[in-house]
Amino acid sequence: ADAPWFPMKIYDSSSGTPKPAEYTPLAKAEKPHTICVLFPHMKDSFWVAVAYGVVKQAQAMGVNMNLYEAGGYENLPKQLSQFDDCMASGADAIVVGAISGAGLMKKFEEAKAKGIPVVGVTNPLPPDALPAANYVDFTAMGEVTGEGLLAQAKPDEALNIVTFPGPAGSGWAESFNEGFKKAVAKNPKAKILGEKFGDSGVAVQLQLIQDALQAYPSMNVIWGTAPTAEAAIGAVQEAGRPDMKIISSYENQAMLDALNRGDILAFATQYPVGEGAIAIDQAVRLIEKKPVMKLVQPIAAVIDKTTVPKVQMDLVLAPASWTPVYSVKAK
Amino acid sequence: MSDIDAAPSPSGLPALRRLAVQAALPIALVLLLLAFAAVDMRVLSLANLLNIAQQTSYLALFAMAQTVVILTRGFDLALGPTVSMVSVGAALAMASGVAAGYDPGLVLLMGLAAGFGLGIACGTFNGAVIALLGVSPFVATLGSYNIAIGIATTLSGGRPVQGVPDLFSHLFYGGSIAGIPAAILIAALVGIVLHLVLTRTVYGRALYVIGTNPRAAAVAGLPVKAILVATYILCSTLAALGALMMTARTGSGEPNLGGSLSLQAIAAAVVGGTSLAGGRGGVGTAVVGALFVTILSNGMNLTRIDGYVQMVVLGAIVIAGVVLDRIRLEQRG
Amino acid sequence: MTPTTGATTGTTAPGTAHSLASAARPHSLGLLRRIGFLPVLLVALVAGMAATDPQFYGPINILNILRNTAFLTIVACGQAMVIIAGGFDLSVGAVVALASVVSAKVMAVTLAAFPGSEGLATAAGVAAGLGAGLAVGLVNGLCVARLKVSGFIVTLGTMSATTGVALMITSGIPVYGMPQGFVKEFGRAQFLGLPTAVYAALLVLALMVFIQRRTLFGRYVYAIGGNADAAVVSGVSINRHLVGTYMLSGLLAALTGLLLTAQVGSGQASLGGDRMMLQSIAAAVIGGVSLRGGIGRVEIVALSALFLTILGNALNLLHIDSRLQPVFLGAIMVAAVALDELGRRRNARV
Amino acid sequence: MDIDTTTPPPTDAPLLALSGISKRFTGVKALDGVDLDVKAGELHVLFGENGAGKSTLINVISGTFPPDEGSFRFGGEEIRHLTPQRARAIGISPVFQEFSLVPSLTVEENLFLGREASVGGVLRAGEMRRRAAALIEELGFDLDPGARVDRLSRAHQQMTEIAKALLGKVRLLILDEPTASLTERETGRLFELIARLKDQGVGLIYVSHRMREIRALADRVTVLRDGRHIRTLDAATATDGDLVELMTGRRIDVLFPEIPHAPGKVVVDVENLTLADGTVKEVNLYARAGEITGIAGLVGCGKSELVRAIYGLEPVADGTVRIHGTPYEAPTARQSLKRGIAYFPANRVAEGLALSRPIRENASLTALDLDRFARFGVLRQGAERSAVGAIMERLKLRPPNIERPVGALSGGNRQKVMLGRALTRELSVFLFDEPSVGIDVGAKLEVYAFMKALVEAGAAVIVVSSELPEVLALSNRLYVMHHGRVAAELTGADKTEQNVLASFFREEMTEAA
Ligand SMILES: Nc1ncnc2c1ncn2[C@@H]1O[C@H](COP(=O)(O)OP(=O)(O)OP(=O)(O)O)[C@@H](O)[C@H]1O
Ligand SMILES: Nc1ncnc2c1ncn2[C@@H]1O[C@H](COP(=O)(O)OP(=O)(O)OP(=O)(O)O)[C@@H](O)[C@H]1O
Ligand SMILES: [Mg+2]
Ligand SMILES: [Mg+2]
Repeated sequence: ADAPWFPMKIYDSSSGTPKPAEYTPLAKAEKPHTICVLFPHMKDSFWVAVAYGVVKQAQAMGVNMNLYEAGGYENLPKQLSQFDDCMASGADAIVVGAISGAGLMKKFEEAKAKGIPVVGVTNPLPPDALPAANYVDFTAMGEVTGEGLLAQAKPDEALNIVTFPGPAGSGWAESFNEGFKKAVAKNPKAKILGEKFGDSGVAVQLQLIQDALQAYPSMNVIWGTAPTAEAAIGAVQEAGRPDMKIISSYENQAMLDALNRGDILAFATQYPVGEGAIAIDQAVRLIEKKPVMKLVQPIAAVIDKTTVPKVQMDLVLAPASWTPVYSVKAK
Repeated sequence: MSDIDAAPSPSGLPALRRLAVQAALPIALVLLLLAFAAVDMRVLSLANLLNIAQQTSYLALFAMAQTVVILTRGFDLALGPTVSMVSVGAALAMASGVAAGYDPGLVLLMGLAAGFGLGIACGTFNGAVIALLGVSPFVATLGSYNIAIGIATTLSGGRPVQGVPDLFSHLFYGGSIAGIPAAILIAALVGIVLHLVLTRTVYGRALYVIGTNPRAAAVAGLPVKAILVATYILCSTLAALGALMMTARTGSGEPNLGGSLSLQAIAAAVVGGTSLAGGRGGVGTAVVGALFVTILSNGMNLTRIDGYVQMVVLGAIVIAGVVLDRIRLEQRG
Repeated sequence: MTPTTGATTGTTAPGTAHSLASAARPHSLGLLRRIGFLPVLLVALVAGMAATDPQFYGPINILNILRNTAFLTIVACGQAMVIIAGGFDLSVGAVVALASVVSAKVMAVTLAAFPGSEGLATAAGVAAGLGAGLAVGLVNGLCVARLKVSGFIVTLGTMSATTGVALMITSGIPVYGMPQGFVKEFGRAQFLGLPTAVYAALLVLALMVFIQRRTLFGRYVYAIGGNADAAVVSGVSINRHLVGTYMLSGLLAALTGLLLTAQVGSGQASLGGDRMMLQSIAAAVIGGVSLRGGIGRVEIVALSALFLTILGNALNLLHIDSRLQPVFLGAIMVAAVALDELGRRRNARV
Repeated sequence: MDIDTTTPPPTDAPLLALSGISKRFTGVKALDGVDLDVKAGELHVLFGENGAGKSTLINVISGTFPPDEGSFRFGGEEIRHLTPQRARAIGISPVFQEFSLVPSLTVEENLFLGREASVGGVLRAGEMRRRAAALIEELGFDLDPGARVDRLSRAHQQMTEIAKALLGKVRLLILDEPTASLTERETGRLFELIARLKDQGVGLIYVSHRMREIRALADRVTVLRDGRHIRTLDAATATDGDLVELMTGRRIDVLFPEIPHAPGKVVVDVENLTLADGTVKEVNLYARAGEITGIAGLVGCGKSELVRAIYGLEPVADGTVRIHGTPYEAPTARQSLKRGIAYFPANRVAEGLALSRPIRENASLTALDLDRFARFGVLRQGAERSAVGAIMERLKLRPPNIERPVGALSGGNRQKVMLGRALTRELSVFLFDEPSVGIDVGAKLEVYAFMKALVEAGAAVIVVSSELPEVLALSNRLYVMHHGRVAAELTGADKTEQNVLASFFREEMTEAA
């Protein structure tokens, strides 16, 4: 209904240094290939958005797609098994949102040995792990949000920040946090008071925020995951702290609504729908041995009140009416 | 018992029926495989069967670890976090060894020492708290669950630890003998040894008696506390071995590797027929349970059943498996 | 009854004196033995925190502690009843999630169908949420009672299944669009300075204390957990009461789900989870509920919920690295129970 | 009066009439066409070996499980689909062999279990407290209604169980070995009570392995064997010999064997022993090789604790125990076995046996540290099988299959498995706590014969028993304990029932003074 997704502005990082480019997928696959897609989970609208891109693109290109989710970031062994199952089921290619890029390296080698092309999507991987991938570096993403915060801060304003990066040990939480800290370190007025890791559920984050409001009375910036921001809205209202700046390190439906209501300052996006779609195209190109961009990096952006009208929203989130499908049959 | 079992049972083919009930779980396994194969023949392909065997070997190892403590009426909630901790610890040790330019053999030894050392430490903690301080296994292992998670994430900084040498991965994962991958070989070997330990040694005998009647065991002069401590150490050591194998499989130390393994392993053990009331079960029940769970999820993946539906089916099957086991026992009397 | 011989009366008197004496011995430690070390630890923790950090006794912090204690208490009360009856309910965390998404969905749908009728939507949502909890509890109870499978396994199964259903309903995406009244008046409202959840917990607690001490159901739960065979031959119908405990646990977990939903303002399949499940069992066990069944008091369980909540809060206020927090939490939890156990052992006759 | 007994309808029909009752368990026909009738005001003894089916019959009568076949009339009415609730409602009150008590509840709560006074599901605590107190008072039991059952001794638990059966309307009282853990005094109380109940027209079914009780109480005796009804006799005309012969199928003349004592060296020497929990205070006692040393005493006098302390199961506060002259400090069960001390607990189910494990494993359990059964921690199962097999053959285990789980055995045979442990290793001291609780006359004789053999082989045997005739007959010297202390030591001609009882009273008198 909206504007077409492609050509989409991206960075081509195949050579190691990002170069601005545009991505345009193939119109149709030569044959109805079978592509296996592995996600860490489908428990939030972020991964649903990636799935949306995957499904739409698979339908558009006329390939078979089966999607498996591991049920959460704590289930690496399950993703490993699912990877094995994908290879055993005779998939032509595998698209993987890795729970741990490092943890899947052996599987990537096996797939390579078996001649099954693998594409990495959304979650970062060790360099040159795969013949094709598309993701934003999480550290870079964290940096973007930090820069977004600094850009919005008044010149003399002291920023007392507590970060809520997400679950300790997930990898992505740590990377986000690191990037964010790197960015805000550029402003001497910005201080990190504390880092509160915790499961990225609203209830857990809420408890952390409530405690942080007590533990750090001078805190005036809450930076964290989307559920953190969601939980923070209510907690901050209750604590009577309308001055609190809330920033989310990634996007979901609630963030968009909250931004529109003015409850949060900003959130970051990496265009997950676009990532999903590009991954399918990369997979088809690998199967058909067509030229493929080795590392695509969507241009991560901070969305705030001023930029929200300019953003192509159907590259950020799946439509609210869309319910995930786990398999696509080529017509 | 068979000598007094001669009286006819009400059903037509008593012997056959009895056999069917006794071997219910293995039969169900085969039927399950066939049912999945009917949807997708690839389920029965050699590659997939090997795949199933390999996946089972990890879970079976963890289920065996749980089984030994379940035999004593306990369980180990900390098994998963122990796996994470061992994975991170071993990877860090090996990475530092590689960085220091040590000989590959030495690096390997460092990894094994760190991994098993952490596992044994964890088991000693669990065992000591349970046996000597009299804390219930639930609380004790919930405590070490938290502690191990904390250690794993702190040691690793929350990130995968890279730099696991190839030799290690080859030994515990990539290698194979006669086409059989290392993981299967190791699990089979451990299974056989553990089976012999449980059935042929004084320790194994004591384990069953303690699980059946701990007071009687104490009155009969068995060193109940020492055996309990040893059992928790055995459990954590098996977990550490599994963790090393999984670390070889991932090629990196993963702070989240254990995740939800604790409950999965307990479920596998119990579905296979290990009794949470203690004193009943063994290597066989652990392996059958692990096979059951693995085949189920492999089959559902290959036949493209939605993830959420899989969770519902898995839940129902776990219950059904245990019901089947109960009927089997009842019939045996 | 008239004493038959002098000799008999002669032996009765010292016998009675003896039992009085043996009753007197534990009496000095009776209070401690009955309630355990937990209250002592709790007081020590509170005193220590109050001395080190004035933020701790700030009104808002206390409010937070009470609210979070309330959630845990409600779930733990149900969990405690199941454990006392000799079972285990691993599904509570999943039920919290299910109740959350079901109620949110029903509210959103009702509100969409009858715009403006917030009361109706709220009522329908609450009923659906609690109903979902009861339904899971019913399934648990029936499986345990009829199929004679251990509660641990049944609820392990239903935990997986319930989580699956909750995720199927939401497709993983939080459910928004519930009546503002539900959120404002139920979740974030306060009466006399205390959040609704605290009142709900107090009410539940009072009710549960009454049930445990004064009702047939409570008595039978103790009896079934204490010795199921004895209960059977004494004419207690086991199945009905087993189902009852699981339904109660499901209901209370669902209630917590509703309160959490009202507080966070959306239906989330991520509420509850393994964490809530483990915490509820920990609260019950640390609160003196025996995993072997037959023993435990909900008021002590509530104290232990308070203890656990304050402990978490204290670690945050003390600015302990959040990666290291689990280490402290685990060690303190084990130490608390070990102390209790050692104290009990010193008192008890072996 | 709280024991509410309604007078039976004035008919000649028996209160209870069973005909052709059969019950199968997996693999066992526990009851096979049993007929039984009990008249109002009659005490009907069920007599039979362990595993004859007595408890099973009682379970059928009290609605615990339904019979497979047969009909059942009570008070002239045909009864079908009996449940425990209904059985109690129509006045059938069982006192079970395995207690039907909930350990974590109080005496009072147990008394009313299943029959609580309540309004709309809410308990009426006051009323129950009153009724419980009245009942206990009336029975004359020394029971605290507020005490938790798991803190009571077995005797007090037995009293609770009996009180429970007598609460409410009783027309048929069933007592399954009620005196097995009672001592003389409580037993006396119980017998008085039984007499009163009979006067009130209550029918009684009574199971016991003690001939003396059967003599004293029975109106009629029904003998069961292998689940079959053998014969019902009039107690007045039947002799002990007849009964035992009917029961076992062979003639047994003496109930206690003649044991020749040849006291040798002092093997166990207890000096000034006081236990940490105060149940035993300043006890001096010795036991010699070649004799049986008996310990008698009232319920809760600490006699069990004394031998448990010698074996190492109870913490000692003060005093010394010498074994073969060497002081033995901080003993543990394991060390005791190594030193040649064996202990046979009173409660075989709770402390003795792992019921679901095979007989073989249970019998060899205390000898696994020996090279004979294990080398370097590896079991020698062949040696074990043949050794245990030989031992069980010697003890005449029935059925003789040593691979069956112990739980499938009758009480007497379970005791044999315990005794078998004594033969798996070299031992010189044997501590028996209530060696004949719950086992039938035939099995008792075998246990006594076993002790005799031990003494003849020069072992020191200590027997703790609440059954006075038993300790009197078996022991060479007898200690009488009272309130944790030794009240008297009796030997030779002094060793009489009179003197034992008198020593209790002497103690009372001096204490009162
Ligand atoms: N629940 C049961 N399941 C299987 N077998 C049983 C069960 N209860 C009793 N039996 C068997 O039935 C037979 C009769 O047992 P029962 O307990 O009635 O004997 P008893 O005469 O009371 O013996 P005792 O004198 O030892 O009390 C025994 O062989 C016993 O093993
Ligand atoms: N509930 C209780 N609390 C404290 N002490 C108790 C309790 N019940 C019994 N005792 C004490 O424990 C001691 C030992 O009791 P126990 O009945 O085991 O002794 P016993 O001599 O072995 O008696 P028996 O073997 O005849 O049953 C006694 O001093 C008794 O008073
Ligand atoms: Mg019996
Ligand atoms: Mg005793």
